[in-house]
Amino acid sequence: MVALLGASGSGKSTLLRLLPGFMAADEGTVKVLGRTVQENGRLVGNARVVRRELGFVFQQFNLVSRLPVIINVLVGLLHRAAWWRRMLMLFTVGERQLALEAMASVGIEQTAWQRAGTLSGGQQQRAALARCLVQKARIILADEPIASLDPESSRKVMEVLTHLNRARGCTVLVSLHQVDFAIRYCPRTIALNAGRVVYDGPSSALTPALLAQLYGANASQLVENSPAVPPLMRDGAIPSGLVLA
Amino acid sequence: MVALLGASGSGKSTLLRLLPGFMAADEGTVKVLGRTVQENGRLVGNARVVRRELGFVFQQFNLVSRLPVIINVLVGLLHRAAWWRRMLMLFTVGERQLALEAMASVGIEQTAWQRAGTLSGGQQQRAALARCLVQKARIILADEPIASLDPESSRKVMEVLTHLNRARGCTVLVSLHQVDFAIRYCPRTIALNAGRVVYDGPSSALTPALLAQLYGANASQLVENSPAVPPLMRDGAIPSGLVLA
Amino acid sequence: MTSQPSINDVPLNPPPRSLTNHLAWGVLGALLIWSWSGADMRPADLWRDSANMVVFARDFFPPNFHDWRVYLAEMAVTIHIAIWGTVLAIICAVPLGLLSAENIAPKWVVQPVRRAMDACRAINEMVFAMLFIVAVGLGPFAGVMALWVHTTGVLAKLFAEAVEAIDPRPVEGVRATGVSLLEEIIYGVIPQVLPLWISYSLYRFESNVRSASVVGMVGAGGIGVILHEAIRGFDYAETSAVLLIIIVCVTLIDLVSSRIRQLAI
Amino acid sequence: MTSQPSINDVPLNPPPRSLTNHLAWGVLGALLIWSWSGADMRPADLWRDSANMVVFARDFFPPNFHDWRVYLAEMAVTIHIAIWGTVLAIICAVPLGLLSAENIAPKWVVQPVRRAMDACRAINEMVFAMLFIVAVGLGPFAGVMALWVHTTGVLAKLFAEAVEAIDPRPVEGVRATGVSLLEEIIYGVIPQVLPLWISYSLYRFESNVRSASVVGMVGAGGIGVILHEAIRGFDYAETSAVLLIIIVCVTLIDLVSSRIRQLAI
Amino acid sequence: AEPKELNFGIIATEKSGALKQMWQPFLDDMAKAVGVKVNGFFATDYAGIIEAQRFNKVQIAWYGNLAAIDAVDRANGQVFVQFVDLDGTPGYYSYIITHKDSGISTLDQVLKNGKDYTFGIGDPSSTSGTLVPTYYVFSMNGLDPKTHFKVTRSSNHEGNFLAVLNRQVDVATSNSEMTQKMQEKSPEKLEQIRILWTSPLIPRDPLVWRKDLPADLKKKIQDFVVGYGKDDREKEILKNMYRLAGFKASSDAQLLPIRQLELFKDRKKYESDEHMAAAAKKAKLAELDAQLAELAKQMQK
Ligand SMILES: Nc1ncnc2c1ncn2[C@@H]1O[C@H](COP(=O)(O)OP(=O)(O)OP(=O)(O)O)[C@@H](O)[C@H]1O
Ligand SMILES: Nc1ncnc2c1ncn2[C@@H]1O[C@H](COP(=O)(O)OP(=O)(O)OP(=O)(O)O)[C@@H](O)[C@H]1O
Ligand SMILES: [Mg+2]
Ligand SMILES: [Mg+2]
Repeated sequence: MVALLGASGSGKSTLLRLLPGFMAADEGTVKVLGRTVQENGRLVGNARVVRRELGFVFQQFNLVSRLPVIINVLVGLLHRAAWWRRMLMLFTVGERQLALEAMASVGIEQTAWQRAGTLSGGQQQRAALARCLVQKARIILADEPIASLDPESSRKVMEVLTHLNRARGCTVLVSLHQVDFAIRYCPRTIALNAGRVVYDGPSSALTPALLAQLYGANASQLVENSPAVPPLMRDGAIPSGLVLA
Repeated sequence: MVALLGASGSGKSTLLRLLPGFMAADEGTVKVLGRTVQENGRLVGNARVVRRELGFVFQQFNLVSRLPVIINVLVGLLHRAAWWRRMLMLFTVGERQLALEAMASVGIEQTAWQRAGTLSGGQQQRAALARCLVQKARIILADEPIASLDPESSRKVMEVLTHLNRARGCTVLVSLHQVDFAIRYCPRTIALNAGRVVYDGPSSALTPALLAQLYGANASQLVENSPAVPPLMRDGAIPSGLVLA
Repeated sequence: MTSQPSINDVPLNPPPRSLTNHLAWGVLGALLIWSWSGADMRPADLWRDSANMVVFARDFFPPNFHDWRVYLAEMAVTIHIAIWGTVLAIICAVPLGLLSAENIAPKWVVQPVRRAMDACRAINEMVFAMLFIVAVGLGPFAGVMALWVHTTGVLAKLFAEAVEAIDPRPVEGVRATGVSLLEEIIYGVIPQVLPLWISYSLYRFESNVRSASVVGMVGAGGIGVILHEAIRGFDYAETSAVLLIIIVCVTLIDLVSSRIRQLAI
Repeated sequence: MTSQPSINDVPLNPPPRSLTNHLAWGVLGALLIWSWSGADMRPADLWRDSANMVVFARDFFPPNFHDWRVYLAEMAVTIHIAIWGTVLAIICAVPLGLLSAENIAPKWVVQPVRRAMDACRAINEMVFAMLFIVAVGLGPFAGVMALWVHTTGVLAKLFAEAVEAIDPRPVEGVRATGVSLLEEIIYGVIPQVLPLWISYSLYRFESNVRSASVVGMVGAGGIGVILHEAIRGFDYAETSAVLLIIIVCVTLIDLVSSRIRQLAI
Repeated sequence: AEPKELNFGIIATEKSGALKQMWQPFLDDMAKAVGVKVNGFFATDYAGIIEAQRFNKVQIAWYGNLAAIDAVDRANGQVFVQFVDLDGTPGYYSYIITHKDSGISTLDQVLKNGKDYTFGIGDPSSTSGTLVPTYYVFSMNGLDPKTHFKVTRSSNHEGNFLAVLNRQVDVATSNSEMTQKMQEKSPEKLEQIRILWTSPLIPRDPLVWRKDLPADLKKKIQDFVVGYGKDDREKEILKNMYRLAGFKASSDAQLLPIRQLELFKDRKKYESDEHMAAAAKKAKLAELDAQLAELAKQMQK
């Protein structure tokens, strides 16, 4: 379970979107699970096969707002359904049950037949996660999956991801803004600044200096009379005891 | 400066959207600055005049993705521009300068002429805030304005809001998920649960029990084997010393 | 704050427009001017002799509904032909439209399909009508076939351009689960474009109901032909009766269209 | 997890469809069946005598470009008329389209405007052509006016339905700043619908270029009339030359259309 | 082989709905007389009917003279009868008309001072609107209607008639069917019109059948059609159909004068074609001249 940190606009989403080939890199090769996804800006081979193994939670949810939430979630297990049922938007009771359970695990099962566009921001975010869950992917890429969630829901979502990571051996790469969550749930952290990796190592070794470099350096030039870094930031030296395994 | 807390889906956005009349309430009267906005589900009087005085930062940003960021921001001061310039999307140098400054204050001035749709999530969120800033409203309603922001940018945004509140006497109502930010920046907190106000008082008086009721009660029924509330949540009894004024 | 270098780096003016952009506007302006004289535009004449228009229009009142049974019967014929012409066209236009949308199909598919659709629209309906007359003889069926080809050309174009204007994010969301292109379309694209597609289909149905040339050509009768002949016979009172029937019909289709779109949104 | 009451409360089946929904499908099915015999559908005949079609189509080759100078000159005439007919229609259709969009204008404005636009489409172009002939005489100008009215009716409808399908959030974002409805439209609606509007406008321009009936009626000539005469004179080699010119023209318009839309997206 | 049914193509010059009702009794009688089913198709354009006849989808059709030439040449057709009007005239006339107040009272004025006037000519394929007046009025006088006037516009009969009524053009072509229609609908309008020139008689429309119909069937049809209109019922039906009195036997020879006009028109076209190689033009003109001579010979017979 790896956290991806970095200031807003530092390229976290862009990095994640490169992996399943949603964007073409200017150069270089992207490999996932030993398969080449893209090479020097061209998609290579069968990206579909890789994408099946790769769950993705988008920062802007990317739900189909005119379809019911449960259909949005069921899209996640489409690749395992019979072809003729896929075409007709027909799903077996078992599949629907599975989708409901995934939704229940993030706490939105009551909205199942609402149209996705009518959900609150946090509910949409969790619907996107549920879609990713039913997919049973071997790698999960989650772009700020807890941005619009309250602390308790965030905790639950992170627990779900941790569970997947531990019980199913699923690799989880999650971009985060809340450093405390990163430290608590992710043993390893990758930090980005202006598109380059500036740190890759255990989360417990993250220093205030590094965090200041990550967020502060960019920041100081932006607001002139910025007050001194407030107490929470400075005093809150990362409590390494909180880091989960 | 008032914080609006509540679990995801508890009705924060809905409450905020009632105020400028974007949604019609089933019943009751909504008054802003002494003017009635809606009464029993009907918009009353001239909502435009109220909306001018009311800055709004949407949870989903609601930017026009095909227009450059700066034009999106300039929309905020449209109501002060001459009518013929409004029609033609022409803005004076002074206006553009003002917009750039607002964008600079939230750290996105470099993206001015990019199309809004190409910004990163956090940049779009700040663009929406900049639009609200140039509007020079007397009340600002911000729906999770720091959800997609890194800690340093979040701090900066909250500073900007606090500055408006103190220096310009602008009322700021901001919905938040990070309780620590609420406590630090907002003297007063309103908490929602399933659409009803369950707390309205000084942020410093927020108790762990109340927070558990807000987020936990809903939560416990959702994930069965939810582990005990993790240390950060429980031990982190709200450090009232951190609360700003 | 204004004295910071970073903010002064940002230009206050939009990036200058490219030369091609200026050129395009220039060409458009030149075209308009060139066409002004070519189209013999004399707006003043319109006012000067507008009294003639009143005289002419007065002949249309009151409408003469004497033959309304005939009109309704012919309306039915037209609707029969239009329904099948449109339904067949919709069935073909869905795949063809998707194949000619640049954000769905690869370029080497889009270009030939688009050109084929251009040809379907460009080739006169009379040519298609005759093509089918020689195979199936005079009668409504030849009209159905001719309308079908032409309508497919139009709908495929309109469908494709609606698809090109969609929000790509939901589609990406569906794509991320590793489904095939077809499922991306069913789950990500169609729900977004459905209201527009419905609106186009009913618009084409409506204009097929109005279309007289093909239906007349194949000897199937229809309300359009009646109208044509009423105009040519200077029976303006009857013309206005037929027109009223057509207007009612178009209005009905328009109302149905907006109802269906509301359900689909 | 499955044994929890909360999750069992949630139905596994979608909420049942309303009666009207079922009824609507029933009506559609009935219409299709009723029209099958009405439209005299005989698909088998199409195969049986398809050899005739080949014989007929063979006459079109090779195209006879002998009179290409005439064709190009007439094409120019048609384009003059189509340009002004379309440009005037676009100018009128923008406000009228907005006024007939239910998410922009109040219902008591939408309904009358929509009905007026229905009438503009439903009333035959020949009637308008004659109406303008009596005011401005035979010639291209009468054709421009007739195309203008009809095209306004079509474009206003299409424009309105594109507006009804927009994403409401950006509009709300603009509205939140307390601007007037007009500015909401300029800043929130138009940027979203512009690609579709451009595509509709160029589609109508193209179909005005193709339209022969009006231009022929007002005595302004044009490529459509030449085509008509070539077909009626059974000069299929010339017909196919004219058709090729029209196809090239339609293709050009289509290419320009997709270029412009790419700039506007 | 004996066809099981006969398809009868009819050019819809009246409202086809009404036309159908008016023709149906005739078609029914015909079916009874010849013993095969007869289906009527009312098309607005002859091109479709001719192509259908070419591929034996239509066996009998009613055409105008100009279209009948195409039917005979392309569609294996043969003229077998022609209409006879109620008033007994075997044809109709082409006119050149002007408004009473236009100040034009003779054709000579038009021919002399063409540049003072605007002119409305018929559809290029119209016999009475274009072909006949072009030949008799202009070509015979060495003029070209396209260049003789200040402005020349081509429209259909209705457009031209309206344009003259509203003084939008000074002179236009028309025909006797048009004036007759006007006479019935609004005689007061017709009174504002002055006829400057009347053409020689244009023969009435023919019926054309496919040559390859079985001989006995042909005979049955011919007998039925020519013999139609004996009793009052049949007379009434004919009157409803097209103000007809009946039919009289005819042949392809009926088309000869029209063919002559057509060929003459072609000849003019080639003559004035600047873009044709001189040799090719000469050959073409020689060919047309030969055809014209051949026609003249046939006309003698
Ligand atoms: N299509 C695009 N065209 C131009 N610039 C782009 C495009 N997409 C992203 N960018 C730019 O790339 C940079 C990185 O964006 P990215 O979305 O990866 O940031 P992020 O780290 O995810 O930020 P956040 O935390 O705010 O979501 C931003 O400055 C953004 O403006
Ligand atoms: N148009 C609508 N139709 C039906 N239900 C709706 C609609 N809009 C909102 N809701 C429901 O109202 C509830 C409150 O939504 P709201 O957006 O106010 O929540 P929120 O407190 O802002 O949550 P979050 O923190 O996730 O943004 C949600 O359960 C949502 O599903
Ligand atoms: Mg991002
Ligand atoms: Mg919300």
